[in-house]
Amino acid sequence: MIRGRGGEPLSTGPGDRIRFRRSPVAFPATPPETELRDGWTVVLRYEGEDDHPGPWLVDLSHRRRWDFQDRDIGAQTPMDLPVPERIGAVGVHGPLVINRLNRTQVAIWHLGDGDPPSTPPETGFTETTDGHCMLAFVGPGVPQALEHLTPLDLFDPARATPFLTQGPVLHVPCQIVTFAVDLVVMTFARGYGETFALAALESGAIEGLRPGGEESFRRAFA
Amino acid sequence: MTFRLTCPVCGKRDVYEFTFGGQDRGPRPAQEGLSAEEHFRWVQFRMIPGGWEGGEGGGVREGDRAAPQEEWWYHGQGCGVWFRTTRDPGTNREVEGGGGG
Amino acid sequence: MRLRRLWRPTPLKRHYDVIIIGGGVHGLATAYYLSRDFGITDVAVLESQYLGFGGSGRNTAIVRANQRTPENVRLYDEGLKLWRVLTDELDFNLMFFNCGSLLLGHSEASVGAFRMAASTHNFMGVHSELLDPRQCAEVIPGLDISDRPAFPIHAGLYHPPGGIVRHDAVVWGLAKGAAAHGVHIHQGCEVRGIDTDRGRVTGVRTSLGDIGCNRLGIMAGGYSSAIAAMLGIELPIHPLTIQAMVTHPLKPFLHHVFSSTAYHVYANQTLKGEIATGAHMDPQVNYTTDATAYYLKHQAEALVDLMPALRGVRFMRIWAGLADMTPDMAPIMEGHLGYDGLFLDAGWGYFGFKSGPVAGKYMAEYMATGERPEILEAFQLKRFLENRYSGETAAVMKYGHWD
Amino acid sequence: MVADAGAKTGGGLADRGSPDPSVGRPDCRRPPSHGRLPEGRLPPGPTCRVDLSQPLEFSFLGRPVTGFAGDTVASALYASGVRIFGRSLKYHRPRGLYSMEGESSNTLMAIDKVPNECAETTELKAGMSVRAQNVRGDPQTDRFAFIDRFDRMMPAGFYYRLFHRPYRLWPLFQNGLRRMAGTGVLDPRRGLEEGIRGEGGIRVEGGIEVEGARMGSDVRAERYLNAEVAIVGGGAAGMSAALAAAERGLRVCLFERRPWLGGHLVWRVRDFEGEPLHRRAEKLAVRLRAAENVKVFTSSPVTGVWGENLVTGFTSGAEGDLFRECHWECRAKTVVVAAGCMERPLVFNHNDRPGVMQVGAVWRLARTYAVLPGGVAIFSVGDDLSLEAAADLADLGVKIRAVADAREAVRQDAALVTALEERGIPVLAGWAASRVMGRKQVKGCELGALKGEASRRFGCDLVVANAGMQPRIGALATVGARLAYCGHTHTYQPVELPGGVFAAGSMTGLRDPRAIEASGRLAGERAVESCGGSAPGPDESLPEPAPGCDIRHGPDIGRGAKAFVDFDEDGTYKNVVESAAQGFDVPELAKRFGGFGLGPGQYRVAGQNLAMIMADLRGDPVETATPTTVRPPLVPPSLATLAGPGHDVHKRTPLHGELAARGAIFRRAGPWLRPRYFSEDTSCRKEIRNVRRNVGILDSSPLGKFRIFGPDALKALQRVYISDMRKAPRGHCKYSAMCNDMGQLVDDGVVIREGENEYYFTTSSGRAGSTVEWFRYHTRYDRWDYNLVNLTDVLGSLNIAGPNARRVLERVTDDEVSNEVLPYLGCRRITVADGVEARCLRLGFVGELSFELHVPSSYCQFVWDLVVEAGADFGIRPFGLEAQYCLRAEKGHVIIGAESEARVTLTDIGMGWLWDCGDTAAKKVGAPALRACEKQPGRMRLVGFRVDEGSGSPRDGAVVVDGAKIVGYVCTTRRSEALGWQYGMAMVREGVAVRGGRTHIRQEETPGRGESCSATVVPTPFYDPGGRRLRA
Repeated sequence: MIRGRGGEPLSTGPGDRIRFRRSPVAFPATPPETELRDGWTVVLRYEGEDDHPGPWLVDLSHRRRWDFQDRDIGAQTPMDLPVPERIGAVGVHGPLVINRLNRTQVAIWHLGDGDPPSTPPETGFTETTDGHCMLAFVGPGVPQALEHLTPLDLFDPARATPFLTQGPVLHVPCQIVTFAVDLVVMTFARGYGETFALAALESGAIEGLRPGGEESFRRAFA
Repeated sequence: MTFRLTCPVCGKRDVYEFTFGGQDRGPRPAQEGLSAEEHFRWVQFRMIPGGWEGGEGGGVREGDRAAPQEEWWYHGQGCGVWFRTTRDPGTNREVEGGGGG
Repeated sequence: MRLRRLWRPTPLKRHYDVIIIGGGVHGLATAYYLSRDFGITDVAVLESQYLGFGGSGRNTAIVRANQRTPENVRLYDEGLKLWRVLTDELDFNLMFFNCGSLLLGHSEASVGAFRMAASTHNFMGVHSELLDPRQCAEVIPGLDISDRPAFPIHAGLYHPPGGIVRHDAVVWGLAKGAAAHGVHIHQGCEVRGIDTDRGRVTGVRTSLGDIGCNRLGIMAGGYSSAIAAMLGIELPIHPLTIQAMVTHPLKPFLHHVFSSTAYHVYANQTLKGEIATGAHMDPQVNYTTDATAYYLKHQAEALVDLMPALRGVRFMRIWAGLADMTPDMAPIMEGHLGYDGLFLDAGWGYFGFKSGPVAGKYMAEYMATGERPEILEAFQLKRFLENRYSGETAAVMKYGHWD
Repeated sequence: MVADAGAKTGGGLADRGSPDPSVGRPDCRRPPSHGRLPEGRLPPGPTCRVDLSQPLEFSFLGRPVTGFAGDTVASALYASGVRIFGRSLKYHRPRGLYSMEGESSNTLMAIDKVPNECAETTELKAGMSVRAQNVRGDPQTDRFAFIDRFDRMMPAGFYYRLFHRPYRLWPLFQNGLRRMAGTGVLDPRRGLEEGIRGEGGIRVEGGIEVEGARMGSDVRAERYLNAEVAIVGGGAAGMSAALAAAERGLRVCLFERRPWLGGHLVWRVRDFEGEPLHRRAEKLAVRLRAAENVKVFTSSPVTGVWGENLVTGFTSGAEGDLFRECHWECRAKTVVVAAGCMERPLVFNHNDRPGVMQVGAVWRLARTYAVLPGGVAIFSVGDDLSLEAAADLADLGVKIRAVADAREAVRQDAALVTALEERGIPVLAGWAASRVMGRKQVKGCELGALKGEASRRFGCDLVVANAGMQPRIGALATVGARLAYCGHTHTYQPVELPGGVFAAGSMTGLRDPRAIEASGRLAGERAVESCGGSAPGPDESLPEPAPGCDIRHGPDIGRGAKAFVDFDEDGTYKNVVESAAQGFDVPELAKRFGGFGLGPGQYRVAGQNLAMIMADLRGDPVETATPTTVRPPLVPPSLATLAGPGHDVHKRTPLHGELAARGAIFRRAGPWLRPRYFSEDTSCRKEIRNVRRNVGILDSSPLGKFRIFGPDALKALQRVYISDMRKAPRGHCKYSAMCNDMGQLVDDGVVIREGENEYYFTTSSGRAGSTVEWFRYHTRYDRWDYNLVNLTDVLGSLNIAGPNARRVLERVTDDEVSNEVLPYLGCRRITVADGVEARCLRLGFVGELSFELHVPSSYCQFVWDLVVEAGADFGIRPFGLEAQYCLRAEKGHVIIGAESEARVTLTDIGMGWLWDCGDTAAKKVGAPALRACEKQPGRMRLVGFRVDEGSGSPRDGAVVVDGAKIVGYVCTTRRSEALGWQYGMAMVREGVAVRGGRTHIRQEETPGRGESCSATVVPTPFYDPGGRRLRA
């Protein structure tokens, strides 16, 4: 028996191995409860989470995501979802969220419960799950925590939630969806994941930001 | 001075989110029969009428005010779209209604 | 001590043999050498604001000759030697503080680049030395040579002949010298148009009236492209805003200039004790001299990373000037530019201060004799039309030379 | 401190910050615990902010001093009897308290070894160690005090006329000048050992005596705010504006530089409409803090208002904070500037003596800090507020011998004059201070009539002086308001404001508290309107601004005494005259020549006085005087504060942890951290040998990887790539390059056609971030229909290279990877470990049999584990960028930036064969430049060379010389184990680039220690020229 660096059991024959997957983010906290899902080790809860009112930073990098592009995107229904008419608009359809990025492009996120759909065969789709780090800011105090990370106006009262913002957080270009005053989800290039998350926790600690498990996100998203 | 640009996708954003793409000079010229000098002029040579307004310590100056110019910008820190806008090099401000081309 | 005006107010004549647009270091130096070396004293220097309003009064006063290519090293080396000479000649203390400069490198590649520079300089008799990080910290105590900074220090290019000069004094000293030889200096005289006749420059239109001339020199620093535009002349010059700032004054502790291209920062301690530091440029062409909050923060981030002791120091002033950037970061010194009698000395980018006197010396020769001095061969406009860059920067441009 | 709507409690900035004593302030009226007033203190009154029952011990010059909670460093020192706080820059004159606002360098001190800290505004903390600056020995008996007598040798600009003859002596003088320069002392080594950039986590400072606490290992915060209305100034006007805007539901941020709200009302006890003025301010503050949508920041000076209403500043925390100062930036739609006024300094003889203070300083010492400012005072002032102060101070026990008022009697508030006269204080209208007696401390004062010869002398220990009020115009000036001299208020007033900027309060010349509040409300309503809110109600009519005072200076100016226009650099009235006499007769020139407003006080102290005096000297009307430019920052922030947390957010590959564990030494490569070496041996001998002999593995994940598809994808590729992409066959890597419009190489990589209108391509890792930008830029006019997806982070990349590479690969995949199925430059999709899809590219950058596996990033570690395990028998080991750099150089492969530069085109570096010169219709980027320069003589060329054995060992950057000329330089050179000789590539002038030619190489890193060698120009590749190994 050989063990992988993360302690995953590896047998000697390739056929028997667990094809484990790694998130770009590893929080400096102890998870009492994890779940193995499609190769990802998903943290459901962190130690001491129940005694903390929030805000939490939740790693959702394992959630599946797609990029869909088409010149005539308004006429398309990728994954049977209506494409939001306005650029910057966000549609929530059950477990799926569709963000209108620009004239020709949408991003689709699987954020709800249940199994994610598989990638449709149309040319316009590219699965981008592995290209991003996805983080959620959950709980009371999210706006204050984010004030330490970005100059973007993520809580403009003039905009109806949910809405999309594309811009820099910690100087890294991000796609950010504001679902509510206590729920913001963002994606950015996977390579930044580790240092971004650490910086976010460091600056956000002033407002009580701590690592949270997927459960806290699921409660907020529901 | 810090200013903002109007991205056609994201709206007004701080100029430091963008990459400057130069004056709008129209599509690249046909390469058939293009002389070397014409090409290198097209790439590098620009006319930037100038002057400055209300210079430090001066009042408003009449005369040669800079002409607003059409230019290209790329929203690299945001949506990743190239767009045209009109900006006045004399004030370093986007001209009203310049955004979104 | 008897106090006299450094340059006397003079009447504005309706015609001069030579008119120079720009009352900065380049314009005044050219006027000074025209009158001193060539007996051409019917010269007017026109300045739209006050002497030294532009880059001459806004730079961080660093002088050096550690350029990349031989053509440039030669010119700047001669320029560097002029500070002592001029101090004597002008009887005006330009306060050349020969403290040496240290350029910091932050990668393996920078070591090669520095070795090339040092080899070039020393081959030409210009003193430069490649240092390792430990030697850098000996030259400038307080530099963080650990691997803590985002860009750890890999090497240094130490250049003892460099230093700082009191920039305003250069402007005033040259004005004093030029005026003593009969040059007229007109402040608050803004050029608004240029007259030509049958391919010759004949005069300028100014806020104080029209003035005729036989020869015209455009030496207006960041505003040169605007002046050229009056004649419909396109140039490969972009005027860009560049910012600088100073801290509260401190007792001397930084005894050399240091700079870093990775951090986009250069700094020195003035004779008054402030840390004067300059930053990178914004890419968009413009003629404003507005400072931005962005650079105040950027500069602080860079400086505290390089020299942690600066954390406890405060910025007290930020300002901006214009840099007239060319694609290859070398100047354009050209005669008979489209019109007989039209001379251009521009495109110095952020090297305009250190080059002022030497550029003026050779531009004066050019304007006086009509013959291009050999040393200026490398700085002709046509190199841009032949794709023969000077090599002053190795960096390849993206879409154009603004990036 | 911040009344966030819905702000929670629990460690946020929201509930930290300076406690605001304006709401409920019972402690401060408590008597001292032992029942007796401490020395130098007044009984605490209703506006007192100092808690005399809470002593704080600190030290001054090493001697113990006691202050009290709520004191500033300056108020505590003053109360303990300190009068000389430091010595001036040039003349070493003793200097003391002046404004209590930190407007000049007089009271900049070293606190806990941090230089130039502002004693007047820095809150006192227990354990502080305070020292005077620019002092040799004791500030009372400074050894350089004698310099003051040599001022006649030092007229304005004297240093330009001295010290340079003969020139060889100048360095001596220069060093002398340097020794006298500056004020604060900084140890440059400080902070090097402290580990300021902590490894994550917030450090809570335990005790404040911790060395380095103020250096700021705790200073880590920055904050970005968005608001509809930002308000500069938390006085009555600012608070009223905030309330008006908040009532309409707008988000408001209010910034106040003092620790409390209320502006100058908070220390005034005068009755107004039935209650003392400070109560009025307190009520407003209570209302403000109850308002929704308002964030109130106290102890938060604004450093500037920048373009399009970006307000910046910082917040000083209170004791026990997680951080000491927090930099913030507030992007606002509108800005209300209600910054209030400061006193214009009165220029008169010896106006810098310790004991000469502005009214606000004296008044606040008494009313805010319960400090007795002096026993006997003389006032020389120019506005009604100062008259009120005189009466109030008299009531507190200060004996006031006389009040000179520079204004005519008709301009004074008659009630206040009466009040003074009732207290037996003579009021001399049209008089001003002409001279102070006493050197280290005020001993007396001479008052003189501004018209006529009359004068009177008084004994006193306090001179309270100003020339009336001037608005704090900084915020307005920096945001670009046009200001002009107003002949009624004798101040600079805005005549044109940028969009969304409004001014309110006493800075507009209003003095009546009701009018000040009304102007604030009005400005708030205008801001609402400007944000698209409902129009404000009918204009409240505001009274005319109060008339101001236009005094330039006291009588008998400059006669046998120094009268300072600028304290920081000892700029006197005489120096202004001297500057003008030498031709520097406009403020901007005089400022630079004579040194006015260049020090820590900037324009604030000298600005208006210099302009007015200069106008007089020129004989111009004062209205034409243009003051010097106001430059930010308006209050100096420390570099630590500005730098903030300094997060180093960079990219890491999916294998970062793995590589680190294997001893990788990382270097920055663009946004990435990448392994450069795997041992201390920077020549990487073992890594290189292993690739050449066995097999190595390189994490090449940062490689740019893209998908392009759509009907016009090929057109786009044809535009940006220099080769003919129509010829890219399926399943095959087409190597090509991108040029810029000057024909310079900007990128190279491979393009693979994967289907109809569907391509996969790679870019160099440095270009990955700007590839989409580049494609879109160069096709921006074409309206082509193509789509780009950046897969750089989606896919990691493992490069398995070496003679054993195939054997390793075969162990982890069941797919065929033989030379027949996957030849050199081939590409196919394979499955690794029964389930991970990978693209497998047969490339040869390092010159050996090599496979690049592009696998989803999340699987990278899994695949790495498998490959390394499978390769163990073959001696697989990782190699880094340096090894790759050498391996590819042996093959003569170019790395952009290493063997290319701005002077050379693609053809110059020998890659012209990539260029498809036929397709002009594609308008390939760079093609016209290549055509123009293809046959141009005299260009630089890249050549290979072999160092002649035994002639020397040059290194990267050595220059190629021809006699006395430099004709090129060495880009890369290494001694190769595989070749057995030193090879290199050099950029040289055309004539040198002759095959078989002999060149001379010289390097001289240190003057006088040059080395020369000779080399022969040889063709590339040096290693395996036939390319057999990479086709194996």
